[in-house]
Amino acid sequence: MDASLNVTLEAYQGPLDLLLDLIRKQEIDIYDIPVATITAQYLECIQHAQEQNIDVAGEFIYMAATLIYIKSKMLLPKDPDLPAELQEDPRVELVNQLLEHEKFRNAAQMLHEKQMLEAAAWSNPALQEFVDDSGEPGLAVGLYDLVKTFQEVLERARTRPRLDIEPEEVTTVQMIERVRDRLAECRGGLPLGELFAIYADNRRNLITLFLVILEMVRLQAIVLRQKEMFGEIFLRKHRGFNLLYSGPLEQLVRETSGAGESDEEASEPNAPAADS
Amino acid sequence: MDWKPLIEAIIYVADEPVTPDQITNALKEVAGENAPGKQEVQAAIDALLEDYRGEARGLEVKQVAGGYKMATKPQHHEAVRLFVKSLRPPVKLSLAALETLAVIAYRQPVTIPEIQEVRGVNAAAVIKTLLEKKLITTAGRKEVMGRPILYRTTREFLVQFGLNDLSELPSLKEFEELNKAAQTT
Amino acid sequence: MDWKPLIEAIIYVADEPVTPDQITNALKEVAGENAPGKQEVQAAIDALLEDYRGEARGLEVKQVAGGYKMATKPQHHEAVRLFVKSLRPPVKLSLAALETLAVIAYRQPVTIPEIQEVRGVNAAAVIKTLLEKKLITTAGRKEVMGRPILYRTTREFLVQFGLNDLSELPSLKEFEELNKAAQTT
Repeated sequence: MDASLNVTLEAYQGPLDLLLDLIRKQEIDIYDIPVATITAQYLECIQHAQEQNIDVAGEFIYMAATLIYIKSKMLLPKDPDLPAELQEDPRVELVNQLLEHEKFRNAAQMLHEKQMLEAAAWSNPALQEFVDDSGEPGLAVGLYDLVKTFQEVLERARTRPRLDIEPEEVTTVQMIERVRDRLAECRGGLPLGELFAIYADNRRNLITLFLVILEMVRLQAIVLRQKEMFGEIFLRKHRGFNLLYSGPLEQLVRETSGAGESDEEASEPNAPAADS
Repeated sequence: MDWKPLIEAIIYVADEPVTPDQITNALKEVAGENAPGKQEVQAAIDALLEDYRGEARGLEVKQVAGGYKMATKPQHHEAVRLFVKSLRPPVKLSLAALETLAVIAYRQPVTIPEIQEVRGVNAAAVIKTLLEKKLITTAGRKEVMGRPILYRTTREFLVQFGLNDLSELPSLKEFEELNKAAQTT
Repeated sequence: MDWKPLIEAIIYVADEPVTPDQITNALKEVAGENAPGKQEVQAAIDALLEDYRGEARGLEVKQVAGGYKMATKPQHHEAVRLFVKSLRPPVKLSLAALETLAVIAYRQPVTIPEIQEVRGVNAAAVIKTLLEKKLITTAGRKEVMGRPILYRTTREFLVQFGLNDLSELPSLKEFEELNKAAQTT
């Protein structure tokens, strides 16, 4: 290869880049590429890279094959029956691709310049002085964030150590505390279904939760409301709600009912049986 | 040379009031020997203040704590506040909310326990936020124990994320390919 | 009434380019019946732009992404940089990323296979970078086999590159002529 070309493969984005550079540096007419010469130079570049143990990407090899294919096609005799203007030039497709690529290479250069110019200007909005901090902190997100986040969640779920523990069995008192605290945080009504979704994670807890809700109704700590038939049932605080905070819950439950059958702490030998 | 434009740019950009000394030093670094002396700087600052005085300008340069600072004129504060309020804020979601939304989007219809299974944390509070922002809605109940409520994304969700329908959600496989390609290069 | 001072204050305060519509609406809230119409607002904006033009000012009001934005004039960059400690690092993009961005900007909405055709190399890794920098976003799917995702540039792209809208991009034809000119010289 012409030593003055001095082309190293790493400097190129891809085969089109390399090819374009070979053509432009030698001031070759792009519409009349001497395919044999260019192919030889191109192959030499790749060979040179391989000698230096540089991984040559598949795209470069593919382009080499394309060039050799074009070269061989050009050696074929022309169809004598076809008029000259209908003779297909095997180089046309590659030339169009090169020209297209060059346009975008120039466009990239233009974008680079615009960006440099833009980066040279500073903005200092005084917005902060006028924003009240009522908005919750958060991120402005787009679709890409959504997908990426889901991927991260799945990845975390995959790598999360799994502890296979027996399902937690919640006592009546603990269950009352949970329902009470959840309801306390809640301004309006709490959908019953949500409570079951969260706390009834096994059959035993399902029964405990059910009994606890009945118990709380009986204590007039809550009321249950259903707006329409088969509609969602809502829990709401009732006048006895504060009673739930007034003292140890064991006392309250024991005095009033025997729902404590699943309540190990409360079921001491002398505790009243569940026959009230 | 007229130093006023440069001084204007410096005062505009600074978050804190800028003292004449700071300006003089900065100009020394930029202009070297040709830099203006302290008096020259002060004269330029005074001229700048004069430019901003008067009803024709919505901004002012004021002297605060021994330095100079740019600000909107007090008489426009009310209007500016109204403008800032009217800006439509972008979709703001906490990371927890975004995670939950992502799980719902890809697994819908889905129940709270199922979401928690994937995320490993309680999701109930975040569900409420997403319901309020109308990004998700209920979709009946799942016929399993406790008949938990099912959730799905809404039309508003599609609008906010620029989707025509759910089939336009990129598949995880498609994004994995982007990730893989990014790692190998 | 002269609305220019108020408009100046609003543009100064906003962290995103402000559109004439936003300004008109904000003034409606402030002034009610006396508020200026759209044309009057535009005239005031134009007068404001004129005020900021010329060497005597260190700041400029420019039209970006369909709105107006205040910034220092680029020629004061060095001096200003000395002053700002927390440098907002400009988005640095590789040549590969810029080329891919150029293809997307001119051919949008466009799929990855289509981008690769022009660039002759795999574009997936670069797409990921551009998505992360929010310079591009997805734009549905193309209704061809495999329903590949379409990509387009964002408003952030316009802001980062100081473009008012996509029509401000020089036509590809101009680049062709550039090539021809380079060849003949």
